[in-house]
This record gives sequence, structure tokens and C-alpha cells, in this order.
Amino acid sequence: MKRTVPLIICSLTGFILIISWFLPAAESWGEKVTHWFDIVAAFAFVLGGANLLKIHLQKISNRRIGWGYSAVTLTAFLVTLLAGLFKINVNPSMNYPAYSWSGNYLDEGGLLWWIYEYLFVPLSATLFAMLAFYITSAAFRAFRAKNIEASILLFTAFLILLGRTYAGSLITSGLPDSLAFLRFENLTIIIMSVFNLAGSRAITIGIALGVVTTSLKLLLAVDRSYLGSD
Amino acid sequence: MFEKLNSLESRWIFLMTFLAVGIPILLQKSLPEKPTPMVMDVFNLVEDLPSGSLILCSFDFDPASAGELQPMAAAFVRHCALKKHKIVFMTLWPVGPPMIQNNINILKKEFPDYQYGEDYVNLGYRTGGEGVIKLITTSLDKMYSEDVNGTSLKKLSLTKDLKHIQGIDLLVNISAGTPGVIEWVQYASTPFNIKTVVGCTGVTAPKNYTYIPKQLAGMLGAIKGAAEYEKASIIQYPQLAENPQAQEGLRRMAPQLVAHLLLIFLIILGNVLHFVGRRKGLSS
Amino acid sequence: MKNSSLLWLVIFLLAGGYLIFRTSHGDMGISYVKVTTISPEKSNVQWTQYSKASKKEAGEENVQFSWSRTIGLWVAALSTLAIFSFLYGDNVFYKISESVFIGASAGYAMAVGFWDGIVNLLLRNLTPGLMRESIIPSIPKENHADWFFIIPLILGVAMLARLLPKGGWIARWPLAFFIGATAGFRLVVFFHADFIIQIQSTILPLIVFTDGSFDWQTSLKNITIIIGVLSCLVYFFFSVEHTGIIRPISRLGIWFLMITFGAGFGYTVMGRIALLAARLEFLFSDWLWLIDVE
Amino acid sequence: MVQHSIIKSCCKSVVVIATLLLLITEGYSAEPSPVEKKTSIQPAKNITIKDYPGDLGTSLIIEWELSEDDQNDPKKSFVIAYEVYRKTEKTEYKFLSQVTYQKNFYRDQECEPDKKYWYQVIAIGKNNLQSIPLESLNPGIPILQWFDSRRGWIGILMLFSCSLVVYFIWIARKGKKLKIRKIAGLDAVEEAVGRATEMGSSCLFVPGILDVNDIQTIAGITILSHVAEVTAEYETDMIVPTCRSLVMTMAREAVETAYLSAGKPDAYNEDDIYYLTDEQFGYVAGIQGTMVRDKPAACFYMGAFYAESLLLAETGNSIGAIQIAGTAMPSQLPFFVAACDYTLIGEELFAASAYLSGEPDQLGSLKGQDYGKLLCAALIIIGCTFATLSSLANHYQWGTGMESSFSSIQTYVSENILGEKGFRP
Repeated sequence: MKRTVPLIICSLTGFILIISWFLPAAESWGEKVTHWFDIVAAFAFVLGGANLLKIHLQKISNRRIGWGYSAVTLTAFLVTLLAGLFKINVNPSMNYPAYSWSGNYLDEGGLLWWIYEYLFVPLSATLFAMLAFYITSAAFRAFRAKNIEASILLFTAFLILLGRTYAGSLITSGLPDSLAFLRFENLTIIIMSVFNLAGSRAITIGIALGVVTTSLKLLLAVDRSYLGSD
Repeated sequence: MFEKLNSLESRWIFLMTFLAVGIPILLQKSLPEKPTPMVMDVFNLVEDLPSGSLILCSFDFDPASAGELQPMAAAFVRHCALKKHKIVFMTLWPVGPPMIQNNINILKKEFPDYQYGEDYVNLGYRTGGEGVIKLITTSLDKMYSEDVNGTSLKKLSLTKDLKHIQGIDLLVNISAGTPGVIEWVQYASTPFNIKTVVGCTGVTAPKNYTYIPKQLAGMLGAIKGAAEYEKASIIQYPQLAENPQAQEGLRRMAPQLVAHLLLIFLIILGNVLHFVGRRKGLSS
Repeated sequence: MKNSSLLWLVIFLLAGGYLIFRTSHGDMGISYVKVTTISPEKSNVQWTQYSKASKKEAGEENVQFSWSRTIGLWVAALSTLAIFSFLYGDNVFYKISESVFIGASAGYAMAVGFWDGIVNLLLRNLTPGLMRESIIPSIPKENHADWFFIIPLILGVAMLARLLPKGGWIARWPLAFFIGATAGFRLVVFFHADFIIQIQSTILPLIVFTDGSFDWQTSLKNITIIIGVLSCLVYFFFSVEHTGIIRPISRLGIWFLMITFGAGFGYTVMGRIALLAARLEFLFSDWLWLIDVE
Repeated sequence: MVQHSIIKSCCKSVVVIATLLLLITEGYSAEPSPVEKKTSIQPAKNITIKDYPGDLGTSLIIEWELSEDDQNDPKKSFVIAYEVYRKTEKTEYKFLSQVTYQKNFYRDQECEPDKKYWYQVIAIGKNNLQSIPLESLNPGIPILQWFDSRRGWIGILMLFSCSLVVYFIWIARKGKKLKIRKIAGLDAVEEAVGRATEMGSSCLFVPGILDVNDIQTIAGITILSHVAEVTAEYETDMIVPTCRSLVMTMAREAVETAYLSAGKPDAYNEDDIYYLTDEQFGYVAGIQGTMVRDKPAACFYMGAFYAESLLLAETGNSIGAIQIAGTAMPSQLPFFVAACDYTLIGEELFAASAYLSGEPDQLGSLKGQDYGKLLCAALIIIGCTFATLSSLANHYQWGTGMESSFSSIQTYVSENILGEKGFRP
């Protein structure tokens, strides 16, 4: 019972949605469910938040290594959450000054805006920017002509790297027009629109088949590990 | 020497990267970019539209990709304003509204004649991804009955007659991922034949190549695309040459060049080490 | 080891001293705001609004020094440096900013989830009247409750049964619902957009004539694309061992894939460098005032 | 003196050239531009109204031929837009919408089924010029349809592909042995966990950054359950930080079951599967920290990844972990391929759970999937053959009968079977 009912729910919902795709009257059902999902995901935040509180409180109360950092995490979490939920320091909307809650939670000047602007944005942008460092170290370490496959990977990357800057067009600008396709910027285009196109298309087709089969396995209850045990 | 290089710690590579990017920024030099045909296609599309055309800008990116995409967005917005086009802003990303605001601030500062409600409107964010696109091609007010400030769209002169986006003259989508280019192509530009141009990050550019020229009129890829667009704008509107903010992308091409060269150097170095190491391994 | 830590200490002290010196002279790291008083029509409520001002506007009327934003600027700059310090090795500064980041971003995600998911989606549709009176006065008068939104409400509450000591199994129902919905929805969407449409766009003539003469460039391009797609597909075959005739074909497929990956890698470099450039511009321009890009 | 005169004559010629240039440019700008001369514009031609197929009878498509004054180059085009007006049996013409130049259709989506609608199209030119209206003689009637016939062929192909999968699952259940080729990345799972055990350190499993409404995440979780069986056997710790609350819930269910079926329910610790934050880079920062502090010996990245792929893989590299990644995000595959020991490319991610489980019905589904690829290859080959034949027939003029039959087969394959038309002629 505890396992059968969810399996029935799963298959039923899935097959109804598949059929609805062919019926104009039911065209928007898939999107409706997406909306619902956003709502349920918002409810699920309670689970995540509770877990976050539990783990860090445990760490603090047990005085485990690094419990101080847990305290920092908890403080940051609670301050941000409250700033957001209570719209601290947010002015009402211009059009509805009488409604003190009508402002947007992220309006300039609010506490959440401050956290967003001066913590959230710089931190996430900096982590993203770290990729510039990792991409160079990965290129140095991994791009070695160990075998034919690796050499092809390395050579293509090399061509594209040159072709995408001023240096590349400078080096090959002397080529005559009859050999224009050998200019780096043109080689880049050929690689992108022929070889890359073929490779990406095959990957896309394969993924589509993988998604279809995985979905089918879920709907036919062949795959049910997500349901756990009784 | 060989042993030392072979066990080169990542820290030194990181330091080299830092210098390769940092020094050109401090020097503030820009390179002579030449707009490629693809970028010129996009530029001409905006340029050749009659003044007052209606342009929908969907800025689907977040602060993390703003480094790459904001110069592009700003270049589009400046160009539209110089051509006196009407702009409707929107975003499919929850963190998109500040990205729109950055560009509206440009309009406020550099084009004080541009009036909100008359020349541009900010619709803000709605959740739902492709669902939003599908709805606004049918009826705008089912998704957006009011703008980002809560003003009814019926009260703004630009949007009071706008029923859906089928009638817009150009769709500009600046996107860093999903929902973004693919959704706009699938649900707006293809079924309704809406002229669409996109600006996208270097990561997503390869995939988007498949849509050109049938479904997309043009694409700006990564910061190079932005730099070339800025260059094209400066050639057409020389007054932009005096505005350092209008050359963000161009300025970022100098660090690009040095960093690319560093990367090429490192790849070569890595391979030389690899072959030397293999020979040593064989001989011993 | 000791020498190097001493060296680092000296560098830190020098850098700190330099920052303090320049800040005390008002040469860097200061934020200004433009102050405007907002008094909406038909209302006696009034408030002051602050918006960002550049350092060039510093002397102007209505522009004043802002404590909160100056602190913010320093927080932003120092946390940027703290994250970068991870490249050298794990350290206390990185750990602090990591902890702050995890906490703040989780809190932020939840606040956004509450306002966008619960209020703007669920309550707006379920109780438009109440929302119009309180939080979202812009809801049009003609909007009525959409009772379908009872379903996600029930599913959401069922989800929370996990918190109960014994009712955890109820939480599987909403999960099963969404797994089923995802599977059904994605199955058709992927089959259509990524299978059928991709096959459709691969149907190309192998021999092309343009203006009455053989167009070898397009022909070669089309042939390469088709060979590439087919050989990659062969590589993905699972139920056949890659031996005999299959072996060279799947090998060719891998080569195509490797070119694709190499191209993707090379193309991405530009984007990543641009991101680093943007961060450094922030440090050099907004914070250190070494260059001026405003 | 001589110098002086040279300078003088130079100056003179400069003045003359400048005057000439000025005159030429003056002449250019003085000539009235063609736009201003125009006093009337040609209307659009041949309006047709059709029912929009596959809907509930709420839309009509109005098509026309472009006005002669409508040019692709906007600088030369006199027409800048078309206005569409509509009338019903009860009302007069009312403005409906405007579409831009070079566009020859409009989809009216505000109709009611079985009602009659007439349309009028007026070309709008620069300087507020208007053409005479082009009116439709026959009304359009939207028709309600319960089944979207455009999707008929797709339905058939989908049913066929799905039944292949179901058929092979059934065959496998009946006991037929199925062969599967080796997938190196998956053979390495046990080796990686074994090494972690030897070294006395833990494993790390990252199920991607999307929520459970993405198939990749679900595929990642099913792989997690198989990996968990291995770690349970080896009694190695495994930590699973998640980016979404629902993923955490689902992962806990899966891992608990895996430990149970491995006969080690006591070894399961709920707190090893924990929620970090929904934000992409906050999540990465957290995992990076865990990696450098706990130093897991084996890292698995299975699911949907964006930019964090390389951040994770390079950090994993710096701590010397064995790394196995799998994703169906094409843009991130290059980074995993470059920085990880083994990578499951696209489809292999979805095949992984079947491969790892080794259950006959799972393996059957893989076989079905392969037949899907055969179907795909067959369609491509048939389509390309007829496309080539029609191109050749066209060039060498093999006779109109042959030419048109080749091209009509090709058109039917790409536009009806694979395209937008479906069952419609």
C-alpha cells in the first residue's frame, strides 16, 4: 500500500500528461503542473531549512571542529531570511503608498537588497570568475597529446583559441583569397558549423532517447529507487 | 628544470592568469576590433529599422554572467535609444530585474529625453519560463497586466494597445542559459516568424549556431560579440567614442588576447613536457 | 616555510597599510548616494529614497556620503579577495566567506521562494481578494479564486509530513506525482524537440547543385555532417560490442565528439576570462579607484 | 619664390577640390529622397483566411502577399507595417493589430469556434501613408478540433519507439540473455569506492544542481542508489550534499533502500545526505570547502551541471581524488572530459542505472534504446537518399515524373512525418 499508491499516482500522472500533449484542449496542462511544482518546491524549503538548522545547531552544541563557522552560517541564514520575509527597510510601491507591504522584496535600499548587492552578487560572481583560473590549469594539465583522441581535442581547442582573438586573424591575414578558408576565423566557423554541429546533434539525439527510456522506466515502475523502502 | 616545470604547482599558473588579465585592465588599452559579418547582420537589423520601431528585450541572465553579457545588453540598449526605438524590457529569470534596472539606469543617465511609459516600459519578471513566452504571444495581459511598478499597462502609452508580442519589430534576447534562447526560438520566433537576435555566453554559443539563419537572424557570442557590436556602434555614432562605458566589451578584449596567448603557451609547454617526459621514461 | 609565512605577513601588512592610507585620504573605497524625497500623489505618506551616485557627482546637491554602502563596498571587495584566496589554499578567510555565502544564499532562496512561490503564485490565485487588500494591491478587481491551486497546496502540505515522526510515507505521494509529471512532460518534449526535429534538420542532400553547377563545398559539408551524426550514434550503441566493422565507425564517432568538446572548451575560455576581467575591474575601479570606467 | 608659388597653387587646388566635394555632397543631400516623393503606396494582395489547425477553434490565420512597396531592406522599403482589421456578422471593422513589414501573416487568436470573421489589411507607409484596404471576400470560420492532427506522425513514431523499449523489457523478463558493451566509467565505480575504502577516506556524490523535475537529476539519483549499494558493502562513508530540498528527500529514500538491500541498514546515516543551499555558486563553495577539508578519495558527479562542472572537477583534481562524472548537459561535457578520470557522455548517463543494476528488464530497456537509434539512422538515411536523388534528378532532368516523385517523398518525410504538418496534406 505504501509503495503501490505512489506508483499508481506516478504512472497515471505521466500517461495523462503524455496524452494531453496531443489534445489541444489540454495543451497547457504540462505548464500548469510546472507552476504547481514551483509552489511545492517553495513548501519544500521548510525541509531544507530545517535540515540546515539541525546540522549546524548540532555542530555548535557538540562543539565539533569548525563549529564557529556553523554559527556564522546560521547567523547569515537567519538575518537574510528575516530581512526577506519581513521586507525590512523596503518602501511601499510608488503606486500604492498606503499599502506598506506593497514594495518589492528586492527594492533598492532594503536590507535584503543590501545583502544581495554586497554579499550575494560579489560572492557568486567571484566564484564564477574562478573558472578563469581553473580553465588555464586544466588546459595545462589535461591537454596533452597522449593518444589520438586527446590530440584531436587539444588541436581543436588550440585552433579555436587562436581564431577567437585578434592574434589569430593577424597571423593568417596574409593568406591569399583562394585559401581564405584557412584563415583562423574561417576555420573556427567551419569547425563550429560542421564538426561541432554533427557531434552536438548526435549527443542531443542520444540524450533524447535516454530521456524517453528513463521516463518510460519510471512510468512503468521498472525504476523505483526514488520511492525508498516500506 | 624539467622536474621543476613538470611538478609546477597550480598556484603559479593561477598567478600567471591573474597577471595576464589584471595588467591589461590596469593599462586600459583596447585593440582594433573589426566587426565580423555576423555581428554586422545584427547591428544592421537594429540600425535599419525605422525609428520608433518596437523592440522587446528579454534579459535572461544573472549577476554571475553579467561580466560577459551586460556589455552586450548595454550596447543594444544604447543603440536602440540612439535610433529612438521603443523598448519593452522583461526577464524570465528571477534574478533578472536588477539586470534590467542597470540598463534602464543607462537610459536615464545618457538619454534624459527618454520617457518611461512612452519610450520604454519595464515588465519585470514572471515565473514560468516557456509558459510565459507561450502566453504573451497570445495575450500579454494574461501574464503581464501591470508593469514592474504595479502600474496597469493600459495606463502607459507604449503598451496600451499592445495585445501580444506577435506585432513587435524585433526580439532581442540576451541569455545565459535556460530559459533563454532555445525557448524563445521554439515558442516565439519560429511559430510567429518574429525577427530575433540573441546575445549569449561563450558556453551556449556553439549550440545556438544550429538556429542560424533560419530561426535566428543573428547572434552575438561572448564578449567578442559585444566588443564588435560596440565597435560597429562607434563607427556609426562617433559620439560613443567619448563614452568609456560604451566600450566595456572592447576594453575586455585586451585581457582576452593576453589570456588566450597564455593558454596557448601553457598548452604547448604542457605537451613539450609530456614528450620530454615520455622520452625520458623510455630511455630509463 | 617560516620564511614564506613571514613574507606573506609583511605583504599583508604593507597592503593593509596602503589601503588605510588611501582610504583616510578619501582616495578610494567610498560610496555616495543621491537623496530624493518621495511623496506620491493622493497620499500623505512620504519617504526618502537613496540611489547610487558615482564618485564624480560627489560635490553635487542631494549627493551625500553613505555609510551603509561604503561598508557594503568594502564587504564586497574583501569577500571577493577572500574567495580568490582559495586559489592559494584553504584558509580562514575563505571559510568565513563560504559560511556566510551558504547561509545568506539559502536564506535568500527561501525568501524568494516564499514571495514568488507561495505569495505570488499560490495565494494570489487562491485568495486574490485578501492579497489585493494586503500585499499585492495591483491584482485586478475581476480576478477570482482559481480553485485548481488547492492541489499544489495539498501536495505542499503533504510534503511537510516528512517532518512528522511517522507520516513520512505520505510525503512520497507528492514526490510520485511530480516524478510522474516530469517523466510524462519531458518524454514528449524531448522526443519532439531533440529527436524528431534533430533528425529533420539532418536530412540534407549529399550532392548539391547551385546555379546549375556542382557545389562541392556544400556537398562536402553535408556529407561530413551526416557521416558525423551517424558515426557518433554508432558510438552510443550499448548492446553491440565495439569490434569488427563497428570498431572503426565508433572510433570515428569518438573523434567527432572530441572535436565537439575541443571546440566547446575553446569557445568557453573567452567567457570565463571576461568574468574574471569584470571582477578585477570592480576591484580596480569601484574599490581601489586605480582606473575609472564609470 | 618658386616654393611660394607651389604652395599657392597647392592651396588653390585644395580649395577647388573641397568646393567640388562640397557641391557633390550638397547635390546628394539636396536631391529629394525617394521616400519623400512617394504619395501613395501599393496595398497587399491576395488575402486568404485559414483555420489554424490543431486548436480549439480559437484562431485563424490571415495570409497575404506583400505589397510591391515592401522591400526586405528597411532603408528602401516604403511599407513599414500592416494593420489588420476584423469584422463579424454583427460588428463593423475594428482595428486588431499591427505587424511589421516583410511579414505576410497574422494569427488572430481571439476567435470563437464556428463564427464568421472577415478581415481587412492596410499597408502603412512612412510619413503616415496608408494603402487602400485589402478585404477578404469569404469569411474565415475557426473549427474546433479535439485531436491535434499535426502531431499524428510524431505520436506514431513515439508509440513505436516506446513499444520497442517495452518489447525488449518483456523479452528480457522472459529470460533471454542480453549483451551489453563495456562502459569504462561505470566499471570504475567499484574500483573508486574500493580505493576510498583502502585509504580510509570517504566518497562524495553530487547529484547535480537541478530539482527533481529534471530527468537528469532522477537519473543521477538512481545511479546514487547503485553507488550506495557498493559503499554499503565496503562500509565506506558517502556524503551527498544537495542543492534542492526535494532532491535531498529523494536521495535519502534511495540511499536508505540501498543500505537496506545491501543488508547494512545500521550503517545508513541520514545526516550524510544534507541540503546546502539552492544557489548555484553557494552550493559550489560549500562542496569545494568539504572537498579540501574531508579529502574524499572518490568523487561522483552525476546529474545536471552548469558552470560548476569545472570548479568541482579541478578542486577534486587538486586533492587527488578519482573522479567519475556523467551529465547530459552538452556544454559542460568538455570540462568533465578534460578534467575527470571517466566521463559518461550524454546518453550514457541514462544508461548507467541499467548497466549498474544488471537487472534483466533494465538491460532490456537499453536494447530498446538502441533500436531507437536505428530508427533514427534509418530515417536520416531514407531522407538523405531521397533528398540526393531529387537533387540529381533536378540537375540532370531525369524527367518530371521521377523528379517530382523523389522530391515529394523527401518533402513528405521531412515536413509531414518529421515536421509541422503531420497527418495534414
